[in-house]
Amino acid sequence: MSDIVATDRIAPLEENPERAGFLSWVASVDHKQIGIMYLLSGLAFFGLGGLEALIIRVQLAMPGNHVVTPDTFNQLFSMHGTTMIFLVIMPVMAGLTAYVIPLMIGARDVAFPRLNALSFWVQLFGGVLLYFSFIAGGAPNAGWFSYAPLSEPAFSFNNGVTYWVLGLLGIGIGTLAGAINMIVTILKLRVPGMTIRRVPLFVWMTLVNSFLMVLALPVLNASLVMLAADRLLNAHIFTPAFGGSAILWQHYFWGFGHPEVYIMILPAFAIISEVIPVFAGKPIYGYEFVAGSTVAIAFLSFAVWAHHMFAVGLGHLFDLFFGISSMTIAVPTGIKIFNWTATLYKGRIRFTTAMKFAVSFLLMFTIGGLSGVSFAVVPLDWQLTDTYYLVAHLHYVLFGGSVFAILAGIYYWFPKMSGRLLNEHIGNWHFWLTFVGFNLTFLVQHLLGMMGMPRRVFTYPDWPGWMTLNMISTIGAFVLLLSVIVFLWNIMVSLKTGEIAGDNPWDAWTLEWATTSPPPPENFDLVPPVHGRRPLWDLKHPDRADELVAAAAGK
Amino acid sequence: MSKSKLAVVLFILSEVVFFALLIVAYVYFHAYPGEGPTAANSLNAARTGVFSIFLFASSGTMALASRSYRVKSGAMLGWLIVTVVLGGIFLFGQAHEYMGLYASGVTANRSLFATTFFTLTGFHGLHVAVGLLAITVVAVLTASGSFGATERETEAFGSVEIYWHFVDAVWVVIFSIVYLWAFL
Amino acid sequence: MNGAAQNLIYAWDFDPSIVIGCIALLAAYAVAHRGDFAHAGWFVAGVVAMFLALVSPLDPLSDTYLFSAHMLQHLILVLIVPPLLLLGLSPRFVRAVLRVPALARIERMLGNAVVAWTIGMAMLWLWHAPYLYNATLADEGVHIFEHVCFLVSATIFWWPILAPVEEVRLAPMPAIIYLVTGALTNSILAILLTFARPGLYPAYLSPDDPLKILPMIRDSWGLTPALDQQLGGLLMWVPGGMVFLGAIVWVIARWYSTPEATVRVAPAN
Amino acid sequence: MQGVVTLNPFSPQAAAISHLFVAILLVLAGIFALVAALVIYASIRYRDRPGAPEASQEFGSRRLEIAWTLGPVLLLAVIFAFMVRAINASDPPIEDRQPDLRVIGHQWWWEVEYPKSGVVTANEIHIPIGTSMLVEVDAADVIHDFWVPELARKVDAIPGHVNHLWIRADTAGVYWGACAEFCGSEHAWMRMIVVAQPQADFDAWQSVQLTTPPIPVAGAQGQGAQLVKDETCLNCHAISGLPGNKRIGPDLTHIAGRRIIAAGATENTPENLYRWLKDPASIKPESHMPNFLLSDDNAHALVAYLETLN
Repeated sequence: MSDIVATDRIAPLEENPERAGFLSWVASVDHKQIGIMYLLSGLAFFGLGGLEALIIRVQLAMPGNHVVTPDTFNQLFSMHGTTMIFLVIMPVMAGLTAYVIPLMIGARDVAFPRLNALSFWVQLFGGVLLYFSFIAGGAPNAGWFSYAPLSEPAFSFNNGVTYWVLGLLGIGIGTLAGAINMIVTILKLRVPGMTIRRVPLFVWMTLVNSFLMVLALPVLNASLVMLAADRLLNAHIFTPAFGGSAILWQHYFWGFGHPEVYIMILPAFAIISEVIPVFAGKPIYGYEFVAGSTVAIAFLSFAVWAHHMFAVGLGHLFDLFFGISSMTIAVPTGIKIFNWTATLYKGRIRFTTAMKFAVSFLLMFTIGGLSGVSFAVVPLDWQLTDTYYLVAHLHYVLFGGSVFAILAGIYYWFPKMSGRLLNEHIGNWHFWLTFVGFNLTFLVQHLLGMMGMPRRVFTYPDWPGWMTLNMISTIGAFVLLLSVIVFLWNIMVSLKTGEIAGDNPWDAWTLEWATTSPPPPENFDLVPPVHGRRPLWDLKHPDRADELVAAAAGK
Repeated sequence: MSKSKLAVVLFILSEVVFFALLIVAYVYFHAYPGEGPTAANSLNAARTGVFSIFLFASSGTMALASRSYRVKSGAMLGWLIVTVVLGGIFLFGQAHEYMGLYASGVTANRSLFATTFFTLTGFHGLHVAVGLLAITVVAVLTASGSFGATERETEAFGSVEIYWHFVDAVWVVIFSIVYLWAFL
Repeated sequence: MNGAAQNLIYAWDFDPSIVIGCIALLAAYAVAHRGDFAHAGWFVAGVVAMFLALVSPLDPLSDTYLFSAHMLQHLILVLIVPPLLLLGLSPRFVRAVLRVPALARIERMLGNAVVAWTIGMAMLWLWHAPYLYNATLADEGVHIFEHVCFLVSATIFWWPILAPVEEVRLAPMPAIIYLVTGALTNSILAILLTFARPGLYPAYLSPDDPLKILPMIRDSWGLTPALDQQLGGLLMWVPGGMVFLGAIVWVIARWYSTPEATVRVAPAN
Repeated sequence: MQGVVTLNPFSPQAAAISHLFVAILLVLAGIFALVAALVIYASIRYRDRPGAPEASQEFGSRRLEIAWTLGPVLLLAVIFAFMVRAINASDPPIEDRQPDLRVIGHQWWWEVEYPKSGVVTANEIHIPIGTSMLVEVDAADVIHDFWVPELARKVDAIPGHVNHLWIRADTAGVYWGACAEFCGSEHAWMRMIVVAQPQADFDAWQSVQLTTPPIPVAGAQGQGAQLVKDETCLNCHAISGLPGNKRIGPDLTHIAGRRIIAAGATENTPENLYRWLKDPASIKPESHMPNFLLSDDNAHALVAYLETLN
């Protein structure tokens, strides 16, 4: 039996037993261990970010509340935003891709294993440096985008924003290195037979997303360098009082900021494009269109940033053109939503917890996307930006979108990572608690925003209706806390007594399900041949392999 | 294109965006300068032009080193050393210019021109220094005689070469925007 | 319709050189393709677009009055006409041309992706330098030379993407990077134009008014010189970007529609 | 701010936005209903239950893809048309007219000037009903955002980048506004009110604002007037008739006539004024108003004097 398809010919990873235990994790360059470390660090920061969110919600439960002082409140929501974006969603997505991509393309490891470890540790160092600010005089308190004059030394009374700048530089460099590593892995280490047009959608979207990171993160690094010059060398690039320009910071930050939100949602699309077809039992509907619309979104994401600045008063012309380009992004997003929905048609849908999260992603992200379109319409943005309507929109897209997709991804790939299935019964509790808690917290915030409650206020006047809505939102936040506890419990229980998963618990068709769970250090001994987009399906149903069906249909 | 060459090309793509933003900031504040020293009254384009020629020459010697590496003519070590020396002279020129500016009171916070100038040329100098370090490593490996045998080392040398040509290309743009444009 | 609008609508100038040029182009196409008119539709559309851009009231508007009108004219000449012309060429004709060794060598030199990209982008940036731009406004000869430069350099720029012959074209992935970096360069120039001071091209500040439509432009349209320049920059930035996006989607669609060469690999068990 | 302010406008500009908002909300709700119906129907109809048919392996249909590409494009084109109309209606052009009102955002209060008449006040804007007032919005320190939802759109107050805004109220009343761009610790208490009144009342109010209140000498008010000088209040606040014209703090010339103090933190009553002077942090923690550790009777004297300034 010839060795069918040898994976990349580098020497097998040197295995020295005495570096077992904790040191084997710290010194590891195996993409699987690094992926799990990404997930664990993301989970830990998710706890911190969630705690900050809880304190914010408790402070806002009643008008005139004195749970925290105003400056502490500002530190909390700034850190909540920065943590959830840079230390939870991006690392967890990086962790999932670092773990799954080499398996999906039949490779032994990523292109540069040591660079993979470096990018994790640099990114973690950035996160720890960011959190060190709490005990070093005060966390950043100028919001997750630190608008210019407020983040300048003249108006900040602690060096929190300096920690924000240096922490984000670390995270930016780490993520950039990870993205370069992922692009080279996908382009160079695919198993022969898997041409770039036959890769699973998860791989294609990760490739497009990594290109987005390579082009967007340097924009962040450059703007942070200039803000550091302002803060550390007391230069005046962004201080209007000395000739600088506050609007230049907004242009620079949102030039990174909007591609950044797509860096957070594209991996969510990638996970959903894998989970829904598997549990619907049929291939993704319109593979080419979903893949093509991803490239269109990535391209458009660089041409829309000024919809964050409609209220700045750059001129009607400017707002009009950016209104058009922002609305255009709704088209490729719409294509994806319709294609996922069409994948459900005439399927045989198994509602495992992963599928429940994926289908609820469809609904929640549609609400978030549609409220996003209302911001692309310039006059509405003039009324609704910087209100709780915006807070509701961003949480529907980030929590209802990325976090729901992450949870779907974790329930989907946990068996492959640990060899045991996550308990479906507890999972069901976890899903419904998350779903109810999320909607309870953020649906009412649409109304709060329409009633005129500005964003980032540590308290509000006692006007009719405001307290009840804020109280509902706080209750929802506690239900979410409960759901996270149930999730952690599920992980603990399943790691020890979960059902043994075997190689392919979900009867899926991508290559990672062709090896054992958890995979051996060298991932594959025998990689199945790849003729279409669903290698294991072609193996299991040779008569109904994809290319035969496609040829018959005379596509 | 080999793995490490592709990685360096991607890294260069990100560096292009990074420098593009620093240049846009410089250009913006060249159009709307606040008060304080500006490019016209504090830069000496001729002197920096001379040092720039050294940097561009180092790109040429790097290409010669790469050619001699391909034909295995053994002259590669010499060319690498010349490249490092030329790069070093350029860095010396930059350091000398910085000292002159500091002496005449043009520090990073004196004016918007000074801040963006030092940020832009400072980061380019950093990239030149890192490049010199990489070339020195390749030179030492070549001197030890074991370099050039395996295909991975060819990739590695190819990546260093591309990176060095990129650093020179960036200086062409920076030099023309910062120094030449100031006197146009 | 008040006087000014009427003047503008009737301001067509059928400059003989343009009319003859377009007819000659169509005649050359007809002769060269001798009946193989499958792709003729694209080519004719390209020529018509060029003709309209150069002859319609858009031309006098862009020559003397509005920077944004001039930008619209150039966008048509750079991003619309060359792609249409290239799509109009039939593969058979292009292969016949490439059989001539001299032409093949020129194509290999100019068609090289890096060279083509640099020519296209350099020409774009060069002609926006205030010194050269003002020269085109002052002297009609320079202006015609500029238009020819744009048409030729844009055709070279689009060649590696839209050449009808498969083997000359760029592979899909490099083609996407080619277009994305092209769009980036186009956008940076557009950003500089949008945010530059209003007086970048002084001729537009106070144009002389042969058609008596300046009051209509300044008041009813509300296009002050500052707004006009911002509109020009934005036209190049967002619609220009959309054309590049269209090209990227075209490349992907063409890539996914070409059938996959199935690589026979020995079965696993 | 009573009820859903963005949906019950009191000026043509706000009405243009509100009507567009209602229309767009209905369209978006329709789209969501469509997607939700499709998803829920498919989930129920094709769920895995014993005896369910095998999943049919479809790969997609080009016609359907083009349908749900062109569909959204057409819909967006329609929305775009309405958007352009609403932009001009909700933010009419300025045509280089002298502003009737200058509003300057400070860290955590609004300075209001009437350039034409020379009136200077704080956190309280009076406008005649039915007439459009051109407001020039600027900031003195960081970026703020001037937003009165019922009367107009919001516009950022950016130091070094002056913005203009039309404000108008068709019916008399008190309209609350707020700072909508995060500007530091007390961003929550940087509110203002717009008092729309008939032209006659507005003129009366303006003439009162222009008078210079007499400086009392006798009794508690006299003692208060003297304290204002001794306790260095005039280093930040300006009271016409007293030396100095500093604009670091709000102008207090006619403070008694205002409805709110501390930019909306509390109503303007003698008790609140007393509590504010005794311990500003109790009402507005981390505000720039220092605690002068006034004795009780000094505080009462100051309040008595300030109550005369209306």
